[in-house]
Amino acid sequence: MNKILLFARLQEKAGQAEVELDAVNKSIAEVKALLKENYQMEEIDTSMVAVNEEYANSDVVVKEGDTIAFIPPVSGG
Amino acid sequence: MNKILLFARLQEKAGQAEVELDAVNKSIAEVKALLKENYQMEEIDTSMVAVNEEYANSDVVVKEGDTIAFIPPVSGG
Amino acid sequence: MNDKFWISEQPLNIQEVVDLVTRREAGAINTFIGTVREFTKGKRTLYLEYQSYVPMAEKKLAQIGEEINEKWPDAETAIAHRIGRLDITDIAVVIAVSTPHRADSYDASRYAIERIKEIVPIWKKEHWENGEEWIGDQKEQKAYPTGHPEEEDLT
Amino acid sequence: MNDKFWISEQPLNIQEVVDLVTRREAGAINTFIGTVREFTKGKRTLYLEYQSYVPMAEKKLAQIGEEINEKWPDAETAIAHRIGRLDITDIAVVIAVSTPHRADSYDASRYAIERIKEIVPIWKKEHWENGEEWIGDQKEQKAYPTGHPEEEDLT
Repeated sequence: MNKILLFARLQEKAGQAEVELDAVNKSIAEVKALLKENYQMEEIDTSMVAVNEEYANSDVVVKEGDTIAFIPPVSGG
Repeated sequence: MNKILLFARLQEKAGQAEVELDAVNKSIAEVKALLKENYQMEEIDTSMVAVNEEYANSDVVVKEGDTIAFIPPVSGG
Repeated sequence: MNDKFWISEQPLNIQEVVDLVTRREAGAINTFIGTVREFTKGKRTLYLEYQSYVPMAEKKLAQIGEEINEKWPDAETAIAHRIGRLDITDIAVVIAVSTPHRADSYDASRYAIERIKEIVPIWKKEHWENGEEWIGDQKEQKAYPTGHPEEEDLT
Repeated sequence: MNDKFWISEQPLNIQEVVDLVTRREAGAINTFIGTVREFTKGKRTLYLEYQSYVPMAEKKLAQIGEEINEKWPDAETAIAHRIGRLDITDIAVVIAVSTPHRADSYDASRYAIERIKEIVPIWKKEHWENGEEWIGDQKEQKAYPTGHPEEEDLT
């Protein structure tokens, strides 16, 4: 199983900060597609993705226990 | 009479921070020459001069009561 | 909380951040303080809400410190970013960079704020009298992700 | 002492200077803090002694604030400079500039420190283990007024 973290607008749209999902052996691109479908979150397309707190490309394959975070365009500072 | 203020190395060389001098109707250039002669202060040549707390050119003529300050190259900050 | 790079829910203390980079080798400390501005393009902000992916954000702040040391090996950097609700004039971020000479302190400090706006997972929600919105994509100066992006000022 | 531009014989308080420029219109505050560095070109400084023509220096600091407002009309500036004996890491100068947006705060703050080194009547005497000397002409990076000028770092 994997923990999926959502922030900012994505979090509000999903109505939760965290989703449990089995994404093992799926690519980040596949996980994106899955979430986009399940939650109607077009914003996912313009979000970056972090696996275990580090930015990851779409072709990275998820392993058991990985934490996946969707990072909408940031606005700190 | 006029008050002449000296700072930094000029002050140390003169052994005093302040000199009383009658510089009325003299130009700043003349006051410079006078001080240079009386105190062997070649550094006067590379100093700026302020009259009444404002930078002044060599051709400015001193009036009664003016305060003249010799400003060696500054090094604040 | 990292020793020199952290996210805080409490008000930030400028002196505390500066103290972390003060040292005998440095003659210059540049500090950038980001505060909550009331008006952006004529629109009045009531308050801001900052959210962060805290452990990753602290790592990314530390990474910015490392990037600075690659570019300016003599620099020492500390960065604190506040999250939660912030009112007008509250401090959102404090960056302090010390270097032996002043030019580098300005350049490295500027580099830090630009990188924060690029890579650190922190989000700002603006609350106005008539609505609220998560702001994003500040480097391109537009609000995200409305259909037709509204121009947003950079802090 | 001017309200926002002053010379002090007491230790400077960064927060106090920042408070003077904090306001609802500003989203950015850049602060430059000049500290006493131990080594300059391998030569060890024990302490510094700053002297100033105080009333004129305060006027010139205020003039720098006016010059900044000509170039950056939205900026608010405060500058404090300490005089007397300063030890290593002590703060000699604190500049704070607030602006609506960050780029201007950096540029205006940098402008301020450069102008201080040009026009404000403050002098620094370096005390080393084997001597002492009034430093001058920092913009040209040489000590003044020795016969053969020694290279001096800019702070």
